[in-house]
Amino acid sequence: MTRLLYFASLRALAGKSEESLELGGETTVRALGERIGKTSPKLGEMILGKKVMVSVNQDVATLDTPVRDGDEVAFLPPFSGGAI
Amino acid sequence: MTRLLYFASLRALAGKSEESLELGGETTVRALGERIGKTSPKLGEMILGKKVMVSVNQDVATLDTPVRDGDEVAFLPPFSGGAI
Amino acid sequence: MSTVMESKVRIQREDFSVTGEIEAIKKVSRNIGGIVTFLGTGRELSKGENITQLNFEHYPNMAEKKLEEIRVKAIADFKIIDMSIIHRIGEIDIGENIVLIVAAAEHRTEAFKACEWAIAELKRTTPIWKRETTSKGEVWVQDTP
Amino acid sequence: MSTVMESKVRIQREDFSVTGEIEAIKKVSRNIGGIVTFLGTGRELSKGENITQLNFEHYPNMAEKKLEEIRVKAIADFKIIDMSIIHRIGEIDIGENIVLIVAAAEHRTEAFKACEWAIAELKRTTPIWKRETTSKGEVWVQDTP
Repeated sequence: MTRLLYFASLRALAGKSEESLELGGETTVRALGERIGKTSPKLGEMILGKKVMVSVNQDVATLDTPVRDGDEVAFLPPFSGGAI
Repeated sequence: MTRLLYFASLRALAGKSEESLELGGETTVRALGERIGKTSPKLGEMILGKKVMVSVNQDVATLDTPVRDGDEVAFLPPFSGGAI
Repeated sequence: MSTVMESKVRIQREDFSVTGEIEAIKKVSRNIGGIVTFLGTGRELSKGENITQLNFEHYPNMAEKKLEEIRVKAIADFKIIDMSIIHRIGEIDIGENIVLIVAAAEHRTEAFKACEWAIAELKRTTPIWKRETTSKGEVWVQDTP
Repeated sequence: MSTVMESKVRIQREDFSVTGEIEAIKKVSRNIGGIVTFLGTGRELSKGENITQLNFEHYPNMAEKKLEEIRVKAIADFKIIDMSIIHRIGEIDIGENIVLIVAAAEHRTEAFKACEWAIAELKRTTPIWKRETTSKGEVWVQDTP
């Protein structure tokens, strides 16, 4: 199982804050984005268009970063911490 | 009477922290420095050589600034406030 | 080096004490001569809108890891003695504390540089998000770095 | 504008509270988003000498007048909301607070600039003197600006 996390504004787009997926073998962030796009077209588009940052096991990832069973993949909209 | 104030390291040179002088009419910071130099040669030299700042009534003065009866003249070594 | 009671980077719901954090960092060295702090607080106005409340969310563990990276890099790059970084999450009212960065150094120039760099770096690299509540509703702020 | 309980520039023997001064300046406006503070503290080392105590002296009234000039100019030149400046005099031990400058602004960049300028200006223009006590005796520090 691979755990997917949606933060902040992406929660409304995904319709959930997290989910667990059965990957059936190694895949990539890109393939994951395509799969998400089937149920959430706008979110899939943002992932593939690099409008959101993706992390795999809390390290910043690219579309080519491999994703394996047991990984934690997070979709991160632009940060806005730090007050002003 | 004119009040003279000596601060910090100048106190030891003047041998006092303050004194009152009878000027006998208007004078200048320069003339005051010459007069002080008679009893405290090193201090007089520093005043005339602009090694110390002089204020008249708490405003920064030059050697030509007039000094009158009732004025407060202070001799200020280089500042060192503000911690580091 | 005294025992560290609490971590120097923290993300927490509760408020923090600026004096308390400064006193904690002072214990690190007797050679601290300048301490620069940045305190970010909730403003009422944002792009002309009147804000009634703020709400912060973070990615647990990853956010703390990023703050620690900022702290370590600031100490190394700016030759400061120590730094602490605290960010609050959850509901924040106008005027309340949001984020605190404390940079302690022998001299003030490095402390100013390190503190200013750290808050910019936090905004750029740390997965924390702000939601503003105005009369028009709630909106997640999408800051461009 | 709330009633000002105490002056925003002060020279005093007793210690001050950083949190207290920050909370006081927060009351000035609900639009403060960034507060930068500089806290100067007593260092153990100075030019290789081990310091055991510091002692500060000021020119009463003239020093306060200079601090107020710095405050007014900082607010005008850097477009900040407010500033407070507090300097202690008398005996100060290692690690103790000496001087505090608090700059409150809508945004952080101006607050950093104003605070850094103010401490440099204080050192340059304000009649305050520091005496250091080391194993070799007491010496008035003659800083070159």
